[in-house]
Amino acid sequence: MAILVSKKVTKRFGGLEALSKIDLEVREQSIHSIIGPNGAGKTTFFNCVTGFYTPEEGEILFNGRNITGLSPDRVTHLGISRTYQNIRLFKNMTAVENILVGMHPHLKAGLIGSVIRPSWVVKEEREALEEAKHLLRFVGLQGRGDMLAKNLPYGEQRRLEIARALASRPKLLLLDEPTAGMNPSETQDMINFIRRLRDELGITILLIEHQMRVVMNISELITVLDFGQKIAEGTPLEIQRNERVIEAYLGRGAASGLGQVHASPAAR
Amino acid sequence: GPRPEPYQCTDPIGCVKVAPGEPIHIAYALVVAGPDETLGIDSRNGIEVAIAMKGKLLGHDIKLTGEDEGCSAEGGQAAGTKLSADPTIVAVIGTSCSSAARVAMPLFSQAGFVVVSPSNTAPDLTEPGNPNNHPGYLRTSHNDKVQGAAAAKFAWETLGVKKAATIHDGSLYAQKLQEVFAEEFKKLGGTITSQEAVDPNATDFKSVLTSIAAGSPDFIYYPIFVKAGSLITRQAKEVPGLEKVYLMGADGMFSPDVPEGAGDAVVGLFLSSPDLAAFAAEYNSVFLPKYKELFGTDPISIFHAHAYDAAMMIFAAIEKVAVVQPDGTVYIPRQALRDAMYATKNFKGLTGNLSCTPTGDCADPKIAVYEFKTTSYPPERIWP
Amino acid sequence: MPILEVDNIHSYYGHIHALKGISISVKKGEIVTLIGANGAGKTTTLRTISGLMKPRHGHVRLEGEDLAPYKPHEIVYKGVAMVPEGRRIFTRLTVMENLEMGAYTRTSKPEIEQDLDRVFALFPRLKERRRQIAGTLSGGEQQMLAIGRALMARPRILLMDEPSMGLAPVLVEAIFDTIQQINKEGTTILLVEQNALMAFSIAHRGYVLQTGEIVLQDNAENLKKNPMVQKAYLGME
Amino acid sequence: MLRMWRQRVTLTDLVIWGLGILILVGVVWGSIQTLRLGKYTLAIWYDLIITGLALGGVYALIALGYTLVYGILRMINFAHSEIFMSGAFTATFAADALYQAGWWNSYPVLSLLIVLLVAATVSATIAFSVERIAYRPLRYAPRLVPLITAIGTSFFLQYTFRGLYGSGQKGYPDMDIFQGAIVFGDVRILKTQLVAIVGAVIMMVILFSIVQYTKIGKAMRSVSEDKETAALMGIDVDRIISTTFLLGGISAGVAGILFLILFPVAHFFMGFVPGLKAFTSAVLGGIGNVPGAFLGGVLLGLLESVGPSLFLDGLGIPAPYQLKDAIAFTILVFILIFRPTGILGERMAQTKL
Amino acid sequence: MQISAPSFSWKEAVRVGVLGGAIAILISLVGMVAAFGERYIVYGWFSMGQVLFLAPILFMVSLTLRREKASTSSKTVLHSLLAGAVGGVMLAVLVLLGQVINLRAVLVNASPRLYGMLTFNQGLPAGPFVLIAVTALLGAVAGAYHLLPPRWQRTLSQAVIWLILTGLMRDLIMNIVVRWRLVGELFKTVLFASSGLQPIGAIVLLLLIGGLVYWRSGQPAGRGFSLKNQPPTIRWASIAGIVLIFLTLPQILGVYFSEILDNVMMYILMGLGLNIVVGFAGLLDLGYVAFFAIGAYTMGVLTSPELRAEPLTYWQALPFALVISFISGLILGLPVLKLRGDYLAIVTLGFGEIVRLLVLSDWLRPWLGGTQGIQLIAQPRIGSMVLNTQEELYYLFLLGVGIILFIAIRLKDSRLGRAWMALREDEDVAMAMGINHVVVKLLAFATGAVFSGLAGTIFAAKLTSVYPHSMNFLVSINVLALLILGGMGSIPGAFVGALVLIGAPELLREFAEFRYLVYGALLVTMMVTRPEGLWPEERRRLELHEAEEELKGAEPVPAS
Ligand SMILES: Nc1ncnc2c1ncn2[C@@H]1O[C@H](COP(=O)(O)OP(=O)(O)OP(=O)(O)O)[C@@H](O)[C@H]1O
Ligand SMILES: Nc1ncnc2c1ncn2[C@@H]1O[C@H](COP(=O)(O)OP(=O)(O)OP(=O)(O)O)[C@@H](O)[C@H]1O
Ligand SMILES: [Mg+2]
Ligand SMILES: [Mg+2]
Repeated sequence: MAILVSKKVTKRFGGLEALSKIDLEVREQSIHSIIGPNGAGKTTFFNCVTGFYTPEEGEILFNGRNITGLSPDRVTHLGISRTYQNIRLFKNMTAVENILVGMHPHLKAGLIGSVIRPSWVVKEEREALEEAKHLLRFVGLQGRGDMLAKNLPYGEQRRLEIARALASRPKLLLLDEPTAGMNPSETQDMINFIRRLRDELGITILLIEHQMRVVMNISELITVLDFGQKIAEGTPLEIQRNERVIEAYLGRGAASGLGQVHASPAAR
Repeated sequence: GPRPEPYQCTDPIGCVKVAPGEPIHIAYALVVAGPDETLGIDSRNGIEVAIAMKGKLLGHDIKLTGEDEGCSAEGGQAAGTKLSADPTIVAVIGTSCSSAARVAMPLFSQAGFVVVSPSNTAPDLTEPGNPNNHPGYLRTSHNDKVQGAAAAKFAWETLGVKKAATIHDGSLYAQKLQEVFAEEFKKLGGTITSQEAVDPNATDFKSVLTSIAAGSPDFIYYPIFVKAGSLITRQAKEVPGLEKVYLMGADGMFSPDVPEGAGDAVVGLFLSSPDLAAFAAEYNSVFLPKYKELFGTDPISIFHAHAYDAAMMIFAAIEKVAVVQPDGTVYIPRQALRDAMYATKNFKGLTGNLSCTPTGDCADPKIAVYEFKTTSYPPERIWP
Repeated sequence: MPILEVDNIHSYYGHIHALKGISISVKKGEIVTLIGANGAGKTTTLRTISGLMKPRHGHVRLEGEDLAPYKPHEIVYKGVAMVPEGRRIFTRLTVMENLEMGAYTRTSKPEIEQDLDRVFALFPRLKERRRQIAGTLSGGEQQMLAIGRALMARPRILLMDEPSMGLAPVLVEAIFDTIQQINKEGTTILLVEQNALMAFSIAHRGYVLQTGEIVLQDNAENLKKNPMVQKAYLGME
Repeated sequence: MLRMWRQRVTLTDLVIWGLGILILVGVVWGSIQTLRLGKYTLAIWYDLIITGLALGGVYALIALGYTLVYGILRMINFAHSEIFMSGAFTATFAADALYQAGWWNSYPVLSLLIVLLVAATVSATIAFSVERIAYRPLRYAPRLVPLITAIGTSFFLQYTFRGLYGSGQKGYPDMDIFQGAIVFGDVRILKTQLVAIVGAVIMMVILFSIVQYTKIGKAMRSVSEDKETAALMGIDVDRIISTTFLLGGISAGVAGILFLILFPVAHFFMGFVPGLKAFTSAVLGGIGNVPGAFLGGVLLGLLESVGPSLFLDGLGIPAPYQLKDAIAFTILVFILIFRPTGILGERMAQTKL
Repeated sequence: MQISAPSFSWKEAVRVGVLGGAIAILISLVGMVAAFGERYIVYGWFSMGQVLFLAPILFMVSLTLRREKASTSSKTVLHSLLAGAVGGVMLAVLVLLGQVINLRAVLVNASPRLYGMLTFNQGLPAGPFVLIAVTALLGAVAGAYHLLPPRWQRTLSQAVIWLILTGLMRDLIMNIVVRWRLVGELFKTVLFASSGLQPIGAIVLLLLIGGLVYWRSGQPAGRGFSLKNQPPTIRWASIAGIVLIFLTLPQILGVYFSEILDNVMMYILMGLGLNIVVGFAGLLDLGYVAFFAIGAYTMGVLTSPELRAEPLTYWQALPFALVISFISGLILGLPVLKLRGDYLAIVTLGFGEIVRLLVLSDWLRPWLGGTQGIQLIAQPRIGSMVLNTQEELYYLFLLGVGIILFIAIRLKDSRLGRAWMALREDEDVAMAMGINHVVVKLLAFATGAVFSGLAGTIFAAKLTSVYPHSMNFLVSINVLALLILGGMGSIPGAFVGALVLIGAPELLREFAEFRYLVYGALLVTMMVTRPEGLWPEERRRLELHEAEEELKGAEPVPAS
C-alpha cells in the first residue's frame, strides 16, 4: 500500500520548472530513494511534501489524505518528519533539548499546564525525557545529551538531526543526503542505521543520496530525477543498467566502480 | 562671656539649624537631563546667578544641590523622595513641569519645605481646595489662565482679528494656554479655525501649517517652547496663505534662541509675557552679563528670570524670619518661612512686581505683549 | 624546502583542544590528502593554515615564512586559497559576482577573463546560470561554484575541504579530474576528503588524522593498502 | 486550486487580511470624506506633497546610512542619528564663521563646499571611531549586543555634544542663493526643498552605484554575508567595514547639511526624531537595500505630510497632525503585512532548506 | 608562538600621555570637571572634579603598564612620569589656548572656572606648571605602583577606590545612617564634612580599608560559597535569611532607597516579561512600553474619579488591566507574525509610538486625559490599609515579582519554553517540528504583555497619576538594555541587569545632567568587556552525569 503518493506535482521558480509533473508512490515500510544530478529537484520535492513550498500543480496524498499546501507543522502532526541537506539543528540548545522539541507534537502541556505543572504534566515531561535519552542511545549519542548542538562534530550532528526527526514518531521519514560528509566506514554505519529504522521501528523511508553504495545497498525502489523530470524508476539493478541514468547521473566510471563496491565484503 | 540662651524652636513644623561654617541649603528639582533639559538647566542657571549675586546669606554660604525631575511624574516622585529625606534643605526651587509637581509636592510639603516653582503653570496647583494644592507651594510663573486670556484680548481688541488657529506641543503648559486662549477668544466673538498639536521634537511643521492655512485664519497662537516655536515662526512665512497672518507665542518663547532659530522670519512675531517694563533695564545690564559670564552662553530657555526671582524671594524671606544667634548659628523656622513667603508683597523681581496670593501665585498679573520689530533680542513692548 | 609546512600546531575552540600537535608538510606540485573520521580535526587544520584560526602553539610556514603575523586575507595574497567546507558561497550575490570575488586579489583583467573561461569550461552549468542569485542554486551547483571561486584566485596552493560532498557521481569524477588537472598546471593541493578511495587515487601522499592527532602518514599507495585504513576509512572489513 | 488555497489559508491569515482591509477601508473612507469636504484646494495638496517630498529626501539620506551599515553588519546602527547630529551641529559653527567673515553670500559655492567638508569629515570620523570602539570588539557577539552598545554610544554622543556646545540651539545662516521659490502653475517649490530632494537623489545614485558596481561594493556585500569566507577571498574585512562606516558617515554629514538648509537650527537632540524616522524608512523600503531606503524615506515623508490631512481631517478628528506618526506607523504595518521584507526588500526570506 | 607585548618605550609613553590627555580634555570640555569642582571627596583637599581630569591620565598610564612585560624599575617610573607629564601638557595647552582665544564662543564649558580648576587655582604663570607637575607626579606614582608587590597594589587601589566612593556617596550614606542616631552623629561629625569626607575621616578610612584589604589578601583564597554544596539545614536557613532580608529591606534602607528599589522591581517585572518575548522566543520588541502604558492607562481609566462616576478599586480593576494587556499582546502579535528580525523591531517600535500618540492625542482626550494625563488613580488597599508609601508599595512589587518569577521559571523549562527557543533558533525548522508558530508566538507576545501590563498598573497606583510622557521609547530601550546587559534569556540576568541599569543610575543622580553621558559610556564599556552579559543564561543539564560514565567506554566514532 502506498503511504505517500504524488500526482503530477509541478513546482516553478520564476521561469525555472524545478519539478514537472512528478508522479511518485512510496510503499509503506519500504526504503525508497530519489537520486538525480545536482539541481534535479530532489530537495524541492521534499520541500513540497513537507509544506515548505506549495506546488503550483498536482497533489500530494499521505495515507490517502491530501496534504498539498498544508503548513509544515500540520504535515508533521500527520506523521512526516525530515532532515536537511545542510544540517539545521537548534544550535544553541542542547542535544536533549533538540530532541524534546521534536516531541512537541505529542506532548500536551500548554501555557497554563506549564505554569501550574499538575501531575500529568510532570509525568509527561519525565517520560519525554526518558524517551529522549532512549533516542540518544539509539543514535549512539549517549553522554552527549547536554552538549550544545553547535559543539557536536559533524557526524554526530547528522545523527542528532535524525534523532530529532524520529522524536515526532513519524510514519514517513525523509532523509536528505544523510551521509554527506561521511567516510565510507561511517557511511556503512549509516546504512545499517537506516535499515534498523525501518526494520525495528517500522518507519517508511524516503531518501535522497548521492553515494551509490548507500542507494544501491538499501533501496527497494529508486526514482531518478533530472531537470525536474522523472527519467527512470526501478530496482537498484535496473537503475544501474539504465543507459539514460548512466548518462545523466552515474557516469561510466562510477557505474563500473559500483560493481566493485558490491563485491566488497561490506555489502550484504 | 555670658552663654547665649539656646534657641528654642517653637515652630509647628520645625526649624532648620545652620551651624557656623555650614551653608544654608537650597535645593532644586528641575528637569536637567533628557530632551526637556534646556528648560530646567536654564532655570538652574538663573538660581546660580542669584546665588552668585547674593554672595552670603546671613553670613553663611548658600549651597545648591538638586535633582533631575525628568519633566515627568515618576521623575517628580524620585526627586521628591530623595530631597525630602534631607532635613537640611530649607527651600526647593522647582519643579519645571506641573506633572512632576503634582507628585513631588505632597512629599515636599510633608517635609516642611518652601517650594517655589519658576515654570509650573497648571491652574490646579494653586487652586484653593484642589487636591493638588499643597501648603508651602508657590510659583513665580504665570497661571495659564491669566496669560491665555490676555493673549485673546490682545488679538481681538488690538489686532482686530476674527479668526484664529492654535497649536500646542503636547505639554501641559501649551495645551492649557491654548485652551484658555481659544475659550476666551470664542467668548469675545472670534472663530477658532483649528486647534492643532505638534511634536516638540519634530522639525517639519510646514504640513501642519499648510493644513492650518486651509482654514485661512488671521492669527496663529502657539504658546510653545523655543525649539519648535522658532521653526514654526520661520516655516509659517514659507507657507502660501500664511505670509500675512499674525503670529503669536507666549513666555515659553521669550528667549534669544528664537531669533537665532527663526532668522528674519521673527520680525513681526508677538510674544506675551509678564510686564518687564520696570525691570528690563536691570535684566539687561546686570543679569544677562552675569549669566553669560557664568555659563558662557545666553540664556538657553525662558524661565531663568523666574527662577532668579524665586531664589531672591526665598533669600529675602529667610532674612526676614531667621533667628541669628551671636555665634553665627542660624535657625530658620519653617512655618514662619512659609508665612513670610505667602506674605510677599511688591517684591521687585526681574519678572515684575511680585505679590503672592494665599495659595501661592506670585507672578505679576500684568501681562504685556512684545513684538520683534527687528531680529534683535529682546522684543519691544507694545501692549498695553 | 616544502612549500607548506605545518609544524606541531595546537588549536582550540574555547576549551576544546581540537588539534593536538599536527605536523604536515606539502611539497611544491604535490597533491596531499588528509583523511580522518568526523570530528578528527581536518577542517580545523585547514582553517589554521588559512589563518582563520591562530594556533596556540606551533607554526605554519609558507616557503619557510612564518604565517603567524598575517591575517587570513593577507595569506590569500600570498597564494593560499581555500574551498571551504559546506560551500559557503555568497548566496545573495550572483554566480558571476561570486566568481569575481574569487579573483579579488587579482588585478589583471585579461588573466581574470582567461580563468573565467577555464572555470566555465570546467563547469558549463555555472555558465548557464551566470546571472542567477547563487543562493537559489542546488547543492551541487553551489559546490561547483565554490571550487570555481577558489580557482579564480589562481592560488599557488589550494586547500580543499571535502570538494566532492553532495555531488552526483558523474560530477565527483569530473571534480577529481579537475583537481588533477589543476595540479598538473602547477597548483599544489592539500585535499581533505571523505571519499578516501578517490582521494588516494589522485594524491601523492596522505595523512590520517584521529582526534586531533596524526596517526599515519605515507604515500597514497601504501595507505590504500594499510589494513587499519582499509577498515576504518575505506569501509572494508 | 480553490481547495489548495483553502488549505493554505489559515484563520490567522484571514484575521491579518481583515486587519489590512480595515486599514485600507479607513484610509479610503477618510480620504473620500476629506475630499468631499473640499477644505483643501489643489494648490494646498501640491504644497503638502512638495513638503513631504523634501522631508522624505532628508529621511532618505539618513536612511542610507542605516541601510549601508545594516547591509554589512546586519545590525541597526542606532548611533547613526547622532552621527548625523554631530555633522550638522559642527557645520553650524563653520557656517557661522564663514558668515561672520562675509564669505557666506559672496562665495556661496565655496562656503557650501567648506561646510560640507567639515560636516562630512566630522561625521565620518565619528562613524569610524564608533565602529572601532563600540562595534568591532563585538563582531562575533550575539546580534543584540552591538545594538545595545549602539544605544549606549548614541547617549554618549548626544550628551558629549551637549556638554561641548551647550544645550541651546544654534542657528544656521540662510544662504541667499537658496532663497525664494520656483513656481510652475499651481505648484510652488522652495529652492531649499529642491536642493534637499535633488541632493538626496544624487547621494542615493552615488551610493547605489558604489554598492552595486564597484569592487568595494561587491566586497561589502560579500562581507555582509559571510565575513570568514570573504576573508578567504583576500578581502580585508576590517577595512571594508570601516569603509562602509566612513561612507555612512559621509552620507550622514551631507544629510546634516541638507537638513540645515531646510530646517536651519541645530541642537544636540536633533538627531533623535529624524533618526527614528530614517530607520523606519530604511525598514519600510527593505533594510539593506539602497534604493529601498530612498523610496522608504520619500514615502514616509509624504505620509507624514499628506496623511493627516487626507486620512483624518475628513473624519473630524481634532489635531490630526498630532497623529501623523501614528498614521505613518499604521501604514508601515499595512505594507509589511503584505510585503514582510519591505517594499524592495530581498524576497530571499525563503532560505534554502 | 607568542606575540611579544610592546614594551613601554618613550614613544609609547608619549602616545599614552596624549590619549589620556585627550580623554581628560574631553571630560573637562563636556563640563564635568567644573560642575564637580565643589563636590569634595576630601573636604578642602580634593574634589570630584579633580578626580575626573586626573583619573583618565592615571588610568591610561596604568593600563599600559599592566600590559607591559619586562622593564627596569627606574625606566618604568621615568616613562610613566613622562606619560603623565604629556597628559598634563595637553591640559596646560588647553588652559593657555583659552587665554589667547575665546574658546567659549564654541565650547561653552571652556570657562575661567574650568581653567581655575585645572590649574589648582594657582593663577597664570604658575598654574600650568603646577598642573604638569601634578600629572607627572601622578604618572610616576602609577609607575611606582606597578612595581609594588601585588598584595600592596591591591591594598592601595582598593583603599583609594573606596575612599572616592565613600566621599562621593556621602549624601546617600548619610541618608541611611541618620536614622540611627548615634552612628549618624558619629558619621556626620567625624567622617563626613558638609561635602565629602573630613580629612581626618579620610585618613582613618584609608587606613581601615587598606588594613582590611591587606589582611584579607593574606588569607588563603576562600572557595566560593555555593548554596548547592551546603547541607540542607544551612541551605534552608540561607534561603530563609535571604527572604527575610528582602522582606525587611525597606525598613532598613528607608524611603529613598525604597523608591529606588520600587523602580528596580518595576523594571524587573518588565524585564522578565520582555525576556520571554526577546530572550526566549527571539522576537525583538522595541515597543514594549506599549503594554506598560496599556496596563497603566487601564488602571487609570477604571479607577480615577476624574473619568468615571463610579471608580473601581485597584484590585477590581487589576484583572481588567491584565486581560486588556493580554489581548493587546495578541493584537500586536497578529500582524507581525510573518515578520522577522529587524522588521519586527520597527513595527513593534511603531506600535509603542502609536499607543503613546493615542494617549497623548486631543482626539481621545475625553476618555484618556490627553496631555493632562489621568490623576487620582486608586492605590491598592489591604483591609483598611492603603498602600501608598514607597515602603508599602515595595511589598506589592515584591509580590508581583515573586509571582512573575515563578511563572517565568516554570515556562522556561516547559514544552512551551522549548518551543519558543526553537522558534528563536530556526523558525522554519521549528515549524517543521510540528510547532504551530502562530499560537506559540502569540502566546509569547501576550504573556510578555501581561507582565508589562502588571508593572504598568503598579506604576499607575504608585504615582496615582499617569501621563503620556512617561510612556516613551526610552522605557522600551531601558528594558531591552537591562536584559542584554544581564544576559539574554537569563532570568537572574534580568535581576542583575535591572539592578545595574536602573538602580545604579539612581545612585548616580549626583551626576544629574551627566547621567546619560555616564550611562552611555558605561553601557558601551560593560557590553564590550562582557558581551555575554553579567549573568549569562545557563542551559539546564537534562541528561546529567549518569551518561558520562558510559561515554568513557565509548569509541570516539560510535557506531550504532
Ligand atoms: N527558492 C528557490 N528559488 C529559485 N530557484 C530555486 C529555489 N530552490 C531551488 N531552486 C532551483 O531549483 C532547482 C532544483 O533544486 P533542488 O535544491 O531541488 O536540487 P537537488 O536535486 O536537491 O540538488 P542537489 O542534489 O544538488 O541538492 C535548482 O536548479 C535550483 O537552482
Ligand atoms: N565551532 C566549534 N566550537 C567548538 N568545537 C568545535 C567547533 N568546530 C569544531 N569543533 C570540534 O573540533 C573537533 C575537530 O573538528 P573539525 O571540524 O576540524 O573536524 P573534521 O575532521 O573536519 O570533521 P568532519 O569530517 O565532520 O568535517 C571536533 O571535535 C569538533 O567537535
Ligand atoms: Mg538537494
Ligand atoms: Mg570538516
